[in-house]
Amino acid sequence: MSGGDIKLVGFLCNWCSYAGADMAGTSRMAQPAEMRIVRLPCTGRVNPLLVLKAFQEGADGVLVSGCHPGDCHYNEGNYYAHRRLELLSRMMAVYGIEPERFRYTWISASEGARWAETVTGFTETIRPLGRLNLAGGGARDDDHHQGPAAGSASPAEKR
Amino acid sequence: MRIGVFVCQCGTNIAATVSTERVASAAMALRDVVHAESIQYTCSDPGQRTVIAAAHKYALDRVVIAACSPRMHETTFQRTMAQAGINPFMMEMVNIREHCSWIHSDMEVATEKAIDLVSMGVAKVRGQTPLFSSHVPVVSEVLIIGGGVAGIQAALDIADAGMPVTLVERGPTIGGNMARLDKTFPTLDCSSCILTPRMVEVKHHENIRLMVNSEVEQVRGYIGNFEVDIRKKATCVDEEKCTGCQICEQKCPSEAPDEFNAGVGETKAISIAFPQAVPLVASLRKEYCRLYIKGKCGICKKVCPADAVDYEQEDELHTEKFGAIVVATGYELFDWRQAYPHYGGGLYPDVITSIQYERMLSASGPTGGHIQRPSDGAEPKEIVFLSCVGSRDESIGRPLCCKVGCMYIAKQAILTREHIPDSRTYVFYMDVRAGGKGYDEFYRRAQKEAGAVYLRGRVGKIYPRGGKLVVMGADTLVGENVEVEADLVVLATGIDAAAGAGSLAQRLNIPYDQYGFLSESHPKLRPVETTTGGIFLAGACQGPKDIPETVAQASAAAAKVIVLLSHDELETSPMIAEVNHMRCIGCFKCREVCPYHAIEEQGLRDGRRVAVVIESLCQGCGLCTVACPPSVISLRGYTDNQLIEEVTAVLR
Amino acid sequence: MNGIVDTIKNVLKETDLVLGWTTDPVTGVATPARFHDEKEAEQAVFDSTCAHNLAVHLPRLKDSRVGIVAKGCDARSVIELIIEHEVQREQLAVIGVGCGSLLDVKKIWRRYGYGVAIKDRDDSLLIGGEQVNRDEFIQRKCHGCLEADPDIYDVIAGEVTGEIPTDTVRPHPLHDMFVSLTPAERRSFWREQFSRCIRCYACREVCPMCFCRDVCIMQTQIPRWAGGAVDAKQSEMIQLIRVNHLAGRCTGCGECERACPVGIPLMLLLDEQNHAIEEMFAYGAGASLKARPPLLVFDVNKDIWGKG
Amino acid sequence: MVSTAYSYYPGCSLTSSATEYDISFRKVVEALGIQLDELEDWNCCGASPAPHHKAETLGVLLPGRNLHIAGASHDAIVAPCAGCYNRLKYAQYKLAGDQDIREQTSEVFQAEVRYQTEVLNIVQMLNREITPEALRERSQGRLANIRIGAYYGCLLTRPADILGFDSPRDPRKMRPLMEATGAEVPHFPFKTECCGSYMGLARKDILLKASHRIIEVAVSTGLDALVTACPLCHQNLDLRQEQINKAMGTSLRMPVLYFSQLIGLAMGISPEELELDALVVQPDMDRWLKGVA
Repeated sequence: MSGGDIKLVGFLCNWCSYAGADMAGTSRMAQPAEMRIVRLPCTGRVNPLLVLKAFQEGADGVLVSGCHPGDCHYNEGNYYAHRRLELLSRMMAVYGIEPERFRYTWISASEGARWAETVTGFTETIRPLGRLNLAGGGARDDDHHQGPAAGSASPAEKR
Repeated sequence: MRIGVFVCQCGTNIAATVSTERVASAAMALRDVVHAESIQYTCSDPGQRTVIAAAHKYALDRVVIAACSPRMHETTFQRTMAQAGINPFMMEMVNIREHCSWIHSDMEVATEKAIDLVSMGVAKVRGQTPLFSSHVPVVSEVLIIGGGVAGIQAALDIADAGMPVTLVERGPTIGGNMARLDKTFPTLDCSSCILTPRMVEVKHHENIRLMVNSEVEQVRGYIGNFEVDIRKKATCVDEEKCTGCQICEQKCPSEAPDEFNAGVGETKAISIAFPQAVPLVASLRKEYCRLYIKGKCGICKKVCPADAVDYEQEDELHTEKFGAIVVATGYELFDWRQAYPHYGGGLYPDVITSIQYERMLSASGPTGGHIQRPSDGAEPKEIVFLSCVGSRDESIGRPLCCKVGCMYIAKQAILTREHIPDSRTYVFYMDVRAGGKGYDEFYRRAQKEAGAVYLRGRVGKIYPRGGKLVVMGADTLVGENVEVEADLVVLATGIDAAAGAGSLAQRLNIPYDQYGFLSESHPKLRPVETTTGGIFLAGACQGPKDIPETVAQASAAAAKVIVLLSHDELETSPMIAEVNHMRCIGCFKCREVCPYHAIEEQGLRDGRRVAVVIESLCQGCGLCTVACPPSVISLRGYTDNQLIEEVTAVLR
Repeated sequence: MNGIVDTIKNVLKETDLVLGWTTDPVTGVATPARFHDEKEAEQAVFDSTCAHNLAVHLPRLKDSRVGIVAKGCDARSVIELIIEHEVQREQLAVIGVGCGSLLDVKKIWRRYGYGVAIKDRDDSLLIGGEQVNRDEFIQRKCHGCLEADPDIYDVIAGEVTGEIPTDTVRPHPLHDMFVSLTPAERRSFWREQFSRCIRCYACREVCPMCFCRDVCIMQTQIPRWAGGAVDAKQSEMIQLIRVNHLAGRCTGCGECERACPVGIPLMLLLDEQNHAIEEMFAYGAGASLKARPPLLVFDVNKDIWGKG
Repeated sequence: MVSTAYSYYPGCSLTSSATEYDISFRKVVEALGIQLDELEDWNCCGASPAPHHKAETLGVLLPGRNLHIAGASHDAIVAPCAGCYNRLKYAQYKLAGDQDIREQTSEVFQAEVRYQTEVLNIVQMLNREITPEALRERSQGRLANIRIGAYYGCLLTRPADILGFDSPRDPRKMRPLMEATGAEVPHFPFKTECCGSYMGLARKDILLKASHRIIEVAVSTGLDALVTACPLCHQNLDLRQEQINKAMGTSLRMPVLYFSQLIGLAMGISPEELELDALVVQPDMDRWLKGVA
């Protein structure tokens, strides 16, 4: 992975934010290189599980971006997405993921500069947090072997 | 599985910051990739030929093209695939230009990122299956809602192209607002003289079926295949038998407000809206009829020589199929009374609206073309026009411009001088917006020839004093308050969407704005389309417009309809949702979130009720896939597994 | 007892079967039962060992006219199932029972031996003849009780309990500890918890809102959200799926945590989510028949577009 | 019987140039059996100059202090002067919505500022204490001989989003009680027209012109009196009516009553008790009350 140790995933809707990211490219707006963009038809297609899966598989930050309210290509997609994503962002801390690692935003096709700023800001937020290591990194098998013994000691006792 | 990866150099656009050779060789290491190469300009003819040749040579069944944005060249390469004998959807584009080479300067960093992006593309295309567009048959009949000049124009254009048209009008006659106008700007030609022949043409056109007194109740279906319930309201008059002789109207003892004449004068409970009405058929309004109020009358039935009056008549419900719908519901004038208490709020009889004035100007109007003060019937000498009443007024929450007010004030000022040569007219205006052909000249004519005094400023108050109306305003050019003593004040009221436009939009599933104006799909490039396929807009239902614009848009909508219906079948996008019926639990959460009502319930042979996607309605947003608890709806081209693989590929 | 037998007999006149409880002859505590006729109904009981949420059976009895004995918490599930069209209100007869909190039989058994005699009468709990502090042995889920009496019923058996005093509502026993953890500590906390998961799916099986049953995505390849390996990562994904799928639907009945054989504090996750939903949408699943599930609707005017 | 206790903020006008407003208001309130507690140690509301002072907060601090004092003992404060009412509402609005100002104010007061006391003008308060039906019952058509018009001026309704009292263009809240007096209340188009306000100090010509028109339209509307709830309007329309006539060369006569005086008359309180003789333009009380026992 290039551009530092962290890995960022962006889920972008095809009509607004992906086009906004294109616009940033066409305008040659320099951006950090950690972001990997996945194109989707709509933020309404973003399953919260997909975000969580990305964290589990090693993402250190996930950004979802779609059309501004009222601008959705599918009229209503981002309204539903907003509710789903807002709930997800409130649950991040419960899952043990720093809430800053997840962000959703609305960027239109004409807001290339805004996309570049968003990526830059987001990357700079995550860099100091470092790797997430949600699933225990490469220690998948270790987890398995630790078994009940590790779990039986309650965290409260450990503290 | 045999995947080919083509890494475009895009001249130096990509190659200057991304080592395309290294990307290609890294791609070779990815699972199922059997060929990878770097091409100078992949989108060029030679570039595409290289791809096609490699596809044949390596027997490729899937292709990844790492180049520019898919928004740029996805269709180009889908066509290349077709030429190479590969299903066009078995190709994935990876954006290493806009999202990589153009935004990074470090070759190492950009190359590594490009490799990541290619591995994501390969992972995604591995889960891709061939997709095929399907075809749905198209019903060739067209529904037009609204019989104003927009509906008339669209109906005639489409009917002339040979397609059957049903024109549904809510009122008793077609003609709409234009039929109420006396003259039209800037040519001052008679409105009726140009409109009524078109109305008659509609009536007699073999491809047009006219349904007046009718409203669209429900719309089901989708582009090419709408199913519409139309209610034809009972009018107590048999349309076939009525000859339009108007004897019933003459004998009817029940007075009723005259809506066509905007309340200037009265008409009867059974009446014909105006002499040139099409169809020329009487209709009875029960709410004003003595028979229905007092239970005793029946005169109209007795006097009708054609035996056309039928008190037992009932509403008829028609269900028809249409391939396309044109909405032409037009506008109505803003009801100023609540918003402008300082203009008397309707208390002063001699403060009237411009359409009421227009009816007075009309020779066939209720005053026979004589301008009269409503309070005493006297001929007014000092007449004040107020522009922008309910337009461009932030203080009452209506910032929109009515677009026609400036011009029709100029017209009415000119006509006033013709009707009453010794009259004096004053116009309070905000700006004069005269941006059409001959428009500016026309408004100057009002000043020069008709002697209209233009005062730039809003009117703050109107109040009665000694039989006259004092109009208090400001002349902002001079910077002084102005008071005009008027005999008659004419308000150029703003334009609203027709009553009920919003609820109709909901039935049609098309968006509309806070004023009830229906929203076009794109303000520049798709001005007559809506976001729902097969439904088009014409005229002022989309926003304030003058007659030429309305007619132009109506013809444009007609052209779009003709293009659509010139095919027997419609090709639908295959990138849509699909339900795995075997595993659907029938919870129908998908149906609740679908913006297009594209999901319907279907019974299976084993008795289970499952969700089914109506392919021609689905637009492929994927909302349903997330709402589906067992994830048995997949969005073709963006399946859960494809996205999981794409994400996992880069994080490994 | 409490007129439950007579009530069920009455309801059976208009239904095909009634879901209720009977006493297990071996252990002497309540176990779920289906009553089809008057004779079977003679065996019906309702006492403080009737912990199970019987609503879990309803989605699979769509074709029958069903009677169900429901406590306050169970009734919330019934309401939510009606909202989601999994149960037809007309097909259903709800026998409401007032509940004054339930006993954690497993805990008693662990302490005093399997099958020990339990006598729970008006504020005195006798275990094997010995009087003990009842508070110590009530179900974890009763601490967060939202509803002692059902909000939906056709007939009430016995007496209602009345409003729950708010001071008795306690958060999850681990809540205070959990909220004091940093995100990184929470990560290890969950990793440890889920490393004990044996993938028995009991949490899913007892959940009335998990009605996908054999098509549940926890176990499918298409899509492949979770892998088959029994390890902390995959088990965590399974719970993430559950939590996500229960967003705005979990009525907080606590059955998943009660059923978990290895004692994973699943309600920590769901309580937090329910709280967030309550905050965002002023919505509590199963609180009202008229409500619309908050993630299946939106409100252009009220939804706040703060972020972005 | 004491129904509600209001904190009463008279302000400067009601203790000097408009004592008849104060007296008539107290009389009406007394007749309604309402307890009125004059605000202890009240200070200037800030009037017109304070909000324009360089120190922006002055316009909040002055009325804010009155609110703060009232808040300690009362749920609602009534300010019959439209200007005072306006300033109190403004302070409340700023204190509720602007954290900076709230903190600054609290710092000055050396206590967490209390600003949530309900602020009422006289029309609001009387509408709350007596229904039109009840007033009609009490008045028995006492004022049936006259035609009156409400004159709202500006401070009572503007800015509407801060005051939230009545429409700034077409206020109607005085009408139900006015009609209950038995009087005829025709449409008066100048009910919100500017009276000239405090221009009397700098540009009296503007004021005289503005007030003249109000009187003129009142006369041409056929009114017997105007009714107002603002001491400044009253001063311009009543006190200056002779000056107006002189300057404009007219001989108009239009009595201008305070809202409280009108309600008092309807309730059967004597004109003397309501200090009607303090008006410059005297109403013809004999005609007004003709036939009234």
